[in-house]
Amino acid sequence: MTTALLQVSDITAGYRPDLPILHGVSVSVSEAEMVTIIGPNGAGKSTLVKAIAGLVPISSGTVSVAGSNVTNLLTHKLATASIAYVPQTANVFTTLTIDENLKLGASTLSKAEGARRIAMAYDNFPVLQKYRSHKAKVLSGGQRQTLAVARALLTEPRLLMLDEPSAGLSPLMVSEVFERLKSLVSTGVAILMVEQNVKAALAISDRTYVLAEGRNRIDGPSSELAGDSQVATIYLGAGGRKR
Amino acid sequence: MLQALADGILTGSIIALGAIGLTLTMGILRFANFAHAELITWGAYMALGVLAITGVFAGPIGPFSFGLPLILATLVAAVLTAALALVVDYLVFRPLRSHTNHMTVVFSSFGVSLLVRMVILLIFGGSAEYYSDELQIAVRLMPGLRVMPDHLFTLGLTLVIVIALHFFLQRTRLGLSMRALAENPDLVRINGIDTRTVVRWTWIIGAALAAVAGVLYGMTVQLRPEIGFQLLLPLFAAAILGGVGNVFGAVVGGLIVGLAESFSVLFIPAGYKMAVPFIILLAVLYVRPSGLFGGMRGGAK
Amino acid sequence: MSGYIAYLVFFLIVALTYSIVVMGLNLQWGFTGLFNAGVVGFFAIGAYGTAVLTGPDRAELIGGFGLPFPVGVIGGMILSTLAALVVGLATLRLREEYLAISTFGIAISIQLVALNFDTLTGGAQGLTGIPRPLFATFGSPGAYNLFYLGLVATVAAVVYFGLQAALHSPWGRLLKAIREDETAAASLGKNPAMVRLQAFVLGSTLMGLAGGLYVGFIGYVSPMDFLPILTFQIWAMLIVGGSGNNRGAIVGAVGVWALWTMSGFAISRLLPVEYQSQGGAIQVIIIGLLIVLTLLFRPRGLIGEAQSVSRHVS
Amino acid sequence: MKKMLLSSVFGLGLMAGAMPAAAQTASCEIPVGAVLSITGSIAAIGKAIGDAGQLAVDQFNEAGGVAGCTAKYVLRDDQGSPNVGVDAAKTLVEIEKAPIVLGAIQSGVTMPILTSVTVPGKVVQISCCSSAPSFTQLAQEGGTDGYWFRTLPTDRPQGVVMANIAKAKDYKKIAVIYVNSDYGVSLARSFKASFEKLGGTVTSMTAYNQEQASYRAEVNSAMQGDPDSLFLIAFPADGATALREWISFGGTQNLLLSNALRADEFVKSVGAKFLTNAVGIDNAQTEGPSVEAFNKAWEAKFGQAPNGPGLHTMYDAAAVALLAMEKAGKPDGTAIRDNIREITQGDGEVIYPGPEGFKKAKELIKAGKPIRYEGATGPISFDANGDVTGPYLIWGVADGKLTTVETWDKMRVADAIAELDK
Repeated sequence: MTTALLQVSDITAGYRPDLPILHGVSVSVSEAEMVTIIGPNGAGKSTLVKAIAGLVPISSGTVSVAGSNVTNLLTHKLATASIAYVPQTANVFTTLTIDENLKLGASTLSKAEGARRIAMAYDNFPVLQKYRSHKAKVLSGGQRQTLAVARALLTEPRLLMLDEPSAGLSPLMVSEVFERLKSLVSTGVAILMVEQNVKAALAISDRTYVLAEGRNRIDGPSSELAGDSQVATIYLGAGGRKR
Repeated sequence: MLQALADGILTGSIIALGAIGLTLTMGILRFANFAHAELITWGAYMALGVLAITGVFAGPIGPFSFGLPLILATLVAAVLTAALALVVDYLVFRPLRSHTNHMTVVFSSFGVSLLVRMVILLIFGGSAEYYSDELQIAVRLMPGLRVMPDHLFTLGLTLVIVIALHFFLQRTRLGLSMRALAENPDLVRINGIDTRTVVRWTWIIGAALAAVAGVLYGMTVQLRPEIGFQLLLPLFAAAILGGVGNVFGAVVGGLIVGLAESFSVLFIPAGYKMAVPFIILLAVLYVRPSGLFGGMRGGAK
Repeated sequence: MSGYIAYLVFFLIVALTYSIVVMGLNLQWGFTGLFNAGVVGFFAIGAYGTAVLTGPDRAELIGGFGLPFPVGVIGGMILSTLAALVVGLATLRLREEYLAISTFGIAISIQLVALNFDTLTGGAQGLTGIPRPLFATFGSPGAYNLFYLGLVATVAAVVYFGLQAALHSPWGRLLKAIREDETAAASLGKNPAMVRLQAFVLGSTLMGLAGGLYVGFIGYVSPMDFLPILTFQIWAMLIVGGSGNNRGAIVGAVGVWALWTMSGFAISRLLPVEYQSQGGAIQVIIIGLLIVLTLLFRPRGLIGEAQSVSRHVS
Repeated sequence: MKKMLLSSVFGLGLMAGAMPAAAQTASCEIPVGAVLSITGSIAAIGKAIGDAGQLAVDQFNEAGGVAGCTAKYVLRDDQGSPNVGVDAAKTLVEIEKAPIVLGAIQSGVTMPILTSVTVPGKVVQISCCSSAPSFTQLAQEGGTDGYWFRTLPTDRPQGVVMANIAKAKDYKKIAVIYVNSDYGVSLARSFKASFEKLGGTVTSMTAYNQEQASYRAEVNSAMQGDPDSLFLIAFPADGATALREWISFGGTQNLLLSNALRADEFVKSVGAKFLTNAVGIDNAQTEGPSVEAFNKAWEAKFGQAPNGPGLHTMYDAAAVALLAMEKAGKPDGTAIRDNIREITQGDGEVIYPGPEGFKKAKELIKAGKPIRYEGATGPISFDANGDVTGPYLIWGVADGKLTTVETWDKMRVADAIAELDK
């Protein structure tokens, strides 16, 4: 195995230094691999991707991308680290138009290059083209998700991080979104995705990490975990212990 | 009646200019800056200082009471006001922004406002000053309506600034980033934009507009260290009425507040005029807290 | 009685009156995180309310009911409460900034009413000859001032212990919880907006109480007593003393007022006459710097937040 | 409670530490306290008023001091704020041990000092400048115990004189713009009553609040009703703003100006060319040897004529206080109070301002002979309420300078009032 594209080693992180949410979590993602993170509520799944994105301070441990250390990177330098990130909620600017949302996503690029890639995005996602001069607040949940992903891809990242892309979507939409993500991986983009829907996550991804209470519990190829009774135990057990 | 309308529009356009800066900082930086009024005063006095130091009086242009020196002084004042805003942000607001209670920043702006006003008092003294000792006589346009050329200039300049700012916010990357920042700072960072730069530019633009408003205001009234402070309530009323963060709204809000003040004098004693913005403010908060046109962010928590 | 003692008594009457205002503000800011930018307005309402209710009847005035002093003070408190309700209800469900702006506005408006509604407030002339409670009972002004100091100190003590008790009650713990984590408090089924409103209104009522005591002592009230600078002074007292702590509020009131009067004294002594006109500005700058520097470098003030409160919470 | 006790001790320590000088050196210095607005809205006139008090004290010391000691002028700034003023007065009375407090300027500051410091402390208070009628009312109700005096007349006679002047100028419809303070309100009311009695019309009474940046709304509402003249009752800074806006918007230049506007600063700010048709009033007498004596001394010291409100009256306030103290022989408020009328009324030898005059007064007092002080404002006589009626001067502006147009002596003022009251 070559060096991982993303290597998260033993990080401790939390909004306040005295109240860590993650306690020594490690995750790795290889090139063109789709990795999902699952776990019960309060496991620290979202905190993990936020910490990688520099939105939650890391107090110990390291994050590196393609061998270079990006621990506690300033969030606006995500793009230079070849990472794109789609948050779970509020992932588009509802007061801006679709076009403006995309322009903002291209602001690290030159004007001409930005315009070229935005045009490509419109080709790939015709629904955005249709609403390009509308405020993003008119979009449905799925369309917003599409916009957010399209925006994230403008910088042509090597790693795309998504926080629960299926949240709040109809089953039909979920499968559509997942299809699209799968085809992305086939173009060489690695994906690290937080997912609530265990079944779907295990079905789509190459590997899966199960977190609980801010710690690694199990990980391995998704196909193996799908049949693992331990996964269910973690969900139930953690829920039971949490009171 | 006609005169009250004209006066209201004039006062309103000055309130509007000040309120644009306030609404931008309030919307984008997310705090009610009580010291914004002092940026206005500071700008007005800096222009006065530049006039006093250079001392060149090149004579007024056309029908106006001012000449090239004041225009140049205004540009210098805008730079100095932006500098003050950046220094204050660096020394006071930025360190406090991480504070758990975000109202601490609002409160500190209250203290800053006091400090700036008193420093102006120390430097320039408390007595009234004028850019020009010459009195400009109003031109009678029609029976019951007199306007001063300076006032028409003020109105025109306000319009130009509003249009320019509108294009800036709509058409440039920086303007786009500012609007985005008002909605969701984290998402702006995720998009690869350094919000610190955007914050700095917001201060620069807000402060420069404050300085221009200060000079225009100082041209129509007398300069004293309290001029900005007395505008504070009208500014807040205008910004909230128009919707926080909404530039166009701030202009309409400013005009409404100015007209309301002006017309109120026809019905209530002039002494209560200063309470008019407060009444408007209360009414907006009770009826439509997000303002007439909605803001970059609503008033609700 | 020596001059220093006489002055000290006078000084403490004023300082302790302010300490009641500061404790009211502490309830709003220190314990609830509400920024009241119009402290002076609520103080003024209490003062005018008391003056109108207790003052002598005069032909040109609406007021002058000649009521007993305690009735007047309570009346003033009720008026402050109502004013606080008006701005509080308007901003109840909005971001806290809106409360700050509204309180700033109400202070200005109240000053305008004081200045312009002359049949009620005496306008710029103010209301004169307001009876000082039990003044005739005491032979000398010195003795009277001692009595009044006792009265103010007693009221301040009652306010202090009353507030301490309230803060250690379930309601006080709820306040603290809301300040620390509003969403969590809300999820416990408490209405944070309503609790905040209660704290705001109660704090404003205390300011009204202090206004009544002030009028009882000075025997005169005019719009000039309630300039915006007083709001800054009160804030400086709270911040320097240590917000979130009522002992800090009292120490801050006495300390900052001492600093203020002594700096005035020093300026009149030390500055040559030609620079005296700058003296007032220097005094205010000292207060402003005190506020900003304390916030930046010693956010807990002289006496930090009382640990006892947070112990109950956690 | 313990904390409070502690802090009082702390406060006491600070006080004692900060102010030892006053207690020790006062062995033979008699403090003459003054509380004036050196800063704040009327700072423009406050500083010069302070100088006038200083001048009187210096001259008295030149003449050999007061009651066997040196008089020490202690000026405190009230910042135009009552609580600061009261505190300043309290330190003057309790710590400096001043038997006399001069001031304040604004009635809003003077009144609380009177009711909460000087009257309870049995200290004489003489104001140069507070003209509100409420002091007369308080004195009539017995609230001043006689410790209250003022050296400038109340506003009523001023209103009467101005009404007569307006009539003489043949103004028919006058707009009144007045500062919303005790001074402005009472003068405006007195003028309106007098002018209407004389057959004129007051088209509007517009109050303005101090220290605003603009008075356009007030000016506009005053212009309603087409007045042929304007009576402006204001302090110099705000007055200049209001008048500039009045003139800018085409208001009449038939102007009547109140006493507080007699200041070079006002003329300069408005522009002398707009004031050629303006007449103002001031409560001073510009003729007679006693006035000359003051004017000369002022010019010698400050290099310019004593133009400005309150200078003459402040000087007289200080001089009257010092002479009464000399007569009383001790720095005691009650004794000073009882001697004030002794040195201003009766048939004693006339005393003029200046070191020679004060020297003469001291000798006469020593010899047990009566004196009568005629001051910078001419003869002074306090009535039972501590008020004076005084002579007036009418001023105008010519060649950019303040000039005196005519004078009204006390007889003429009294006649005019009597005529009106008929």
